[in-house]
Amino acid sequence: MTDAIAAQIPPPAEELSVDRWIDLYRTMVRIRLFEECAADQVEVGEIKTPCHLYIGQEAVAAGVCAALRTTDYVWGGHRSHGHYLAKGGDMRAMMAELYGKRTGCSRGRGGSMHLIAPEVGILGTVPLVAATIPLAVGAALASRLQGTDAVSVTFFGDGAVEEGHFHESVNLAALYRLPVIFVCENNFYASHMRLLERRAADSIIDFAAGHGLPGIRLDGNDVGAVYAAAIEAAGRGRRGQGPTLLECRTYRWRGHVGPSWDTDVGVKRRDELKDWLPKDPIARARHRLQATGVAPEVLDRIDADVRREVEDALAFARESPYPQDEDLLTHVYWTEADA
Amino acid sequence: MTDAIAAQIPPPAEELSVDRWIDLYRTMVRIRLFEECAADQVEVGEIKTPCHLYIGQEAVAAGVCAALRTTDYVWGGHRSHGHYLAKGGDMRAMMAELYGKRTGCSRGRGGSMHLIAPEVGILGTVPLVAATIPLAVGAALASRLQGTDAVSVTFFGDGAVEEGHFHESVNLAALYRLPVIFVCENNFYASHMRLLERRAADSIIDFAAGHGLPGIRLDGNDVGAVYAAAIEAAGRGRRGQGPTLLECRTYRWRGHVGPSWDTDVGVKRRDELKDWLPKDPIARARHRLQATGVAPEVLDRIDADVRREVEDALAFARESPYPQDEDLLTHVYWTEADA
Amino acid sequence: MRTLTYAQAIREAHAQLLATDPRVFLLGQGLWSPWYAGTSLKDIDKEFGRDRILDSPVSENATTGAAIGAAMAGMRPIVFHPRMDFMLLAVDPIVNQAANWSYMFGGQVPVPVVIRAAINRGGEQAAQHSQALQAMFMHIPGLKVVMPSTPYDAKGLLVSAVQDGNPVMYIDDRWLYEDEGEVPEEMYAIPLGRAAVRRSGRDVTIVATSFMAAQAVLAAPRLEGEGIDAELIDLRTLKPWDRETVFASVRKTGRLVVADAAWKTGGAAAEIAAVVAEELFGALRAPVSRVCLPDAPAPMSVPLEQAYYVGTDEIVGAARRVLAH
Amino acid sequence: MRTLTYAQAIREAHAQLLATDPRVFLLGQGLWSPWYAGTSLKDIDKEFGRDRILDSPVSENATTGAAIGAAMAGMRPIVFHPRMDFMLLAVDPIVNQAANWSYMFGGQVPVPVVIRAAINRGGEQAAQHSQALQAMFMHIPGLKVVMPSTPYDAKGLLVSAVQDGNPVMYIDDRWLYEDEGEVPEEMYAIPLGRAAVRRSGRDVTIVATSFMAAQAVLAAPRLEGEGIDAELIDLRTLKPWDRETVFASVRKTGRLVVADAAWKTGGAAAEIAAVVAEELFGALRAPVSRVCLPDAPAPMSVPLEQAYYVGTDEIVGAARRVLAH
Ligand SMILES: Cc1ncc(C[n+]2csc(CCOP(=O)(O)OP(=O)(O)O)c2C)c(N)n1
Ligand SMILES: Cc1ncc(C[n+]2csc(CCOP(=O)(O)OP(=O)(O)O)c2C)c(N)n1
Ligand SMILES: [Mg+2]
Ligand SMILES: [Mg+2]
Repeated sequence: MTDAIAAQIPPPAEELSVDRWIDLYRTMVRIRLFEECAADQVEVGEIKTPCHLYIGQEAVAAGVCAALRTTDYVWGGHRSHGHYLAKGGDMRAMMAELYGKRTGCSRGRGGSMHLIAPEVGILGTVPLVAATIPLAVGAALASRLQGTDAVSVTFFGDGAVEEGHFHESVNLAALYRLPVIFVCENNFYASHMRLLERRAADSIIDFAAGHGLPGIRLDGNDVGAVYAAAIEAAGRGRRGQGPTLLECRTYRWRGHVGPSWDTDVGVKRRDELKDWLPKDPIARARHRLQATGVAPEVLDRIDADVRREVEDALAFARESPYPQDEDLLTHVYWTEADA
Repeated sequence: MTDAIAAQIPPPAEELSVDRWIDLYRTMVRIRLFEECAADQVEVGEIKTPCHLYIGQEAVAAGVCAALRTTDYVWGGHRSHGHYLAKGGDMRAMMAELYGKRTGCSRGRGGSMHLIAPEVGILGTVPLVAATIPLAVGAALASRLQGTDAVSVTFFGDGAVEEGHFHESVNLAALYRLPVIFVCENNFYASHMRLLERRAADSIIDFAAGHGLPGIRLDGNDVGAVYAAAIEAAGRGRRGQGPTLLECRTYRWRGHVGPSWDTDVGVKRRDELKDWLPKDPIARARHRLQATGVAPEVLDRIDADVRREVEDALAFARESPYPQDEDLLTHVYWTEADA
Repeated sequence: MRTLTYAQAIREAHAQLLATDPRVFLLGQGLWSPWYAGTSLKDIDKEFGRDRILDSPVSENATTGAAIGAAMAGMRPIVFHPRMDFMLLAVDPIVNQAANWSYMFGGQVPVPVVIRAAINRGGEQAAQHSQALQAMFMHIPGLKVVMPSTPYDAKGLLVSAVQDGNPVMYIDDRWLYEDEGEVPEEMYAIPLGRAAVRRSGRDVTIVATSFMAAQAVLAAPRLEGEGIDAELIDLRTLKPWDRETVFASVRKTGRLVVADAAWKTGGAAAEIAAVVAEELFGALRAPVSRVCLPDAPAPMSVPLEQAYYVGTDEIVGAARRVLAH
Repeated sequence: MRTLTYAQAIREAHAQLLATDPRVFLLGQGLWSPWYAGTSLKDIDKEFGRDRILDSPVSENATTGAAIGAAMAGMRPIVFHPRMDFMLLAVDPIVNQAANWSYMFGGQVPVPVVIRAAINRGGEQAAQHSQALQAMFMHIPGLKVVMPSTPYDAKGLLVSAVQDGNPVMYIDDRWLYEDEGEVPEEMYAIPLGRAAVRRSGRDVTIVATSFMAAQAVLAAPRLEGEGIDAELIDLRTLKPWDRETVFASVRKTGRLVVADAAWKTGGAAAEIAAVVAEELFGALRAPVSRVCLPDAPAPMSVPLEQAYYVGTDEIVGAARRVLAH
């Protein structure tokens, strides 16, 4: 990190309230348990759509989205179950989508890699790497032109910065001083490829200087730190001070796609996992909450509530009907009837 | 410029010999006089193909190409008359190309924006902004795989860094440590748009840190400085030390396209021109040569020789035949007969 | 009625849309330039301010993507590509994103974006500054593609394109910019998907797109002089195209020429020829004849350009041929 | 003769090319992965070293451009796109650069690059991971496009593609990877532009591409059972395509089905249908019938996928229809 950038790291945020910490904890648990359940259903073949699990990275979605309002936009990619839940997307609708059901959030046309929840500002997540980054810039431009103070957040991986349109987008946002938060979830892999097999240096954050916007490198497994940085970045955006680049360093526990623990890149990855498992963002949050005096039972109750919510979503998904043949050719064009 | 980058600026090159200076001077004069002649022919309508003149920027092409060998590659764009001549392209063939003649370097199918001289390592210049940057990386990869030490130089403008594939290409070259010299000719404009109308900061050189390669910001009107930096960068490439980014700060005197002095962006540009005209790279080189004792007549003789060369090229172009209808559909596919 | 040039009509449509709909804005290269878009956007930034008229960096992918994202967020952007060739850098946002969005998400988020691309060829610009690539986009479900040939349509189709809830590619041709025609002062919309019969005739149907539709208008009197009574259909919208109008005409004439100034193989004309040959098999009295560019990149030198481009002569020749069959 | 799967045949072609020609190298995403390219490149990096087998960053434009540049500098690169959808980010280097280069510069610098794109669909992957976009490239002068349907062709066409002096798009289909067939051990080339007659017949010509050519082979016995004697032509090369073989067949049968598992409007099938209807107007005894995907993005949910994709049933149905005419 160059000095110019280090200087832009915000001052430590004021201490978060316990309630806020509990919210963050609950969000992370909802993501974790939803995905563990989905993983099981993939394993047994009930879910067939390719699922890229977010387990291990929950602090990023939870921390960033806690800093947002319903009217703010969130954009994601192939690994967006967490973004969807953290921003307030309906769990049943997502589970049904994974089951390819008509009640799914995308009506059974998208699957895990295409999630949507317009009512909470998620206008779509899609699996083409970096694809929603320019869209996020456009939504921020819309906010500006509409005179709202909505910010637009794009979540993407360390692989996405290799796509040229990442750079084009950051430049546009910086130039027009748009309210965008670029959240790079650096989990050090793009499928089987390690970061340093794809770039000369671990220097993603240095692009902030090149593009002329503030950049902050963060421990992406520290939900409090992510939250604080996102509050700062969202504030900058709302005040018309332009975009921010956040690099959240984290790690995915499972394989690139599918439920299993990732061994396809060999022994090294197994060693890394050993380092990263203890950094579990949920365990850390739990530890911290207990240290501040929250009783374990309170947290256990949250866990149990979430477990029930996930079971309910699963039952809903299973019981829902499939799309019918007559749905096949609808919505190729949008019509007023869709409005 | 961040400190990390400043530190990578090479030590001042050893003093250049007078002969070398004279060569650099001659190259610049050849470009200048060729283009002034071409500009006149555009003005009177003899040349119809769109011409983007390089006048004012000659030190960049001259300085960089003097550091290269015939077997090295040079790639350019829409404004490449200078690159072509500096690398050793045949002047007659280029003038004939501007005239749309069969004897043109591209056989009358390319015009000013598509120049080629394979015999001296120019495999093509094309006008899509940034288009040849990835090609240059590919040629460098070819050198590596063929076991040669040829370097590959790509000339592009400050506008080209706004294209995502500029970034993709720099990353590839840095990752594979390829012998590429990325020469950004920052003339502060992309057609009518000033640099700071297109990016948040005058910070192109900072991309070097992001991509993990050395970057050097240079006075692009100082042919000696450009030459020294190019020698250093070419050496790095040949030694397997990877690519270099050179930002050569310069200014074009004429309009974005066509022969006239550029007024389409208003008064400000006229003021800037007033600052830049005295920085004329040719006048500076001449001054310096005279200061080291070279007699003005020696330089005048060079000028006169070049003037004759340009006149000869013009006559050649005028006398050459046009392509015929039967040429229209040849070479859509390359065939062994072309080899 | 008042006449305007094609370029002025485009400009007027932009201005009226900007004046009446706060959701409309422009993004793209050359919007602040006096010459990039010819006169089709002259001083539009001065009239509507640079907040809504955003000249952009040289970043086709991100500007197009940003327009698409803004459309999803409730705006009605027009993203401008001064040459269709440059737009090839934005095929991902257009084809993978904008075109699929409605379908992938069950119609929940419309993408009312207009992607304007100018065909700008000739003048010894050569292969990378000449392409007419409508066929590539006509193939893509979810997109609409319009190509006006008259000032009247240039205005009305832009209005419809902006008012439609879908991604619409609006392709104009610099060779038409100075053509004059009657254009109402008020804002009006021309339904997408509806062709215009420019002339009715009994002997041969000429279906043409854009520049070739204008050339066909010049061809008709020449054909008439030879005793050939041509019916001229200006397709106007390539996707979805107006089968009914074309079918009705071919049922009458039994003969069809399709003229599209783009490469022949796999071009828009192929689709029209194929559909007519399938659907009106019995009605066709001669093989369909396509008037297109040869399957070669655009050359540079004027003599080669002259040999390369097609126009009235080729339409006349094709009409003669299908009648001679 | 020895049999291989389609994927194994692809791998063998790569291996033999790499072993015999030092100019050949691979660049693209997934080359070091055990699963990205299915088994079609299994352990190829271990056999030939990671200097020549370059797995790459997620940069479709620059990797494709780099392959093109390397080809200009004397190499014979194969750039790999594990999905055709991703390759849309590389349309500029393919269409604007590689395709135009020979023409623009009068044949002085060939671009012997192979652009390999896999069609990878089904499995509830949805719209952005399903596309078959051959038509977009079939339209572009200067490109060649091949689509093998058998293990034999998968090998031989890759060899020819690499040996050709032009940019060749090699499109393989994951749905064919496990198909088995006889494949000679030695390296052999299949001339580009030559179709294969898979079965000769008198009643109807079925021209098919890639996966649909394999489906047509399954359709033939069903048709035979109904007394329909179909001639099957596997196009193999889409650009330039083999008119002579197709024409000879249609002259005999008078009836044509064209099957291409891509969108119908403006698809490859349209060109073939249009040309045959133009050139063999008198010989066609029924309208051409196209078997293609509906004009909609690929859906996700299995029941919708089943309704969406076409195969043997649709070919059989089309053959019946053209015979019933
Ligand atoms: C345009 C495009 N190219 C390639 C792919 C294949 N692909 C899917 S996910 C992925 C890796 C992405 O890595 P990263 O951005 O770091 O996200 P992560 O999977 O680590 O969350 C790749 C290359 C794709 N989906 N889209
Ligand atoms: C892909 C593409 N987009 C847009 C253009 C139009 N265009 C031609 S030159 C130019 C400006 C380039 O500026 P810069 O790279 O700084 O080079 P300069 O003209 O200053 O030498 C633009 C935008 C183009 N030729 N190609
Ligand atoms: Mg990653
Ligand atoms: Mg410039």
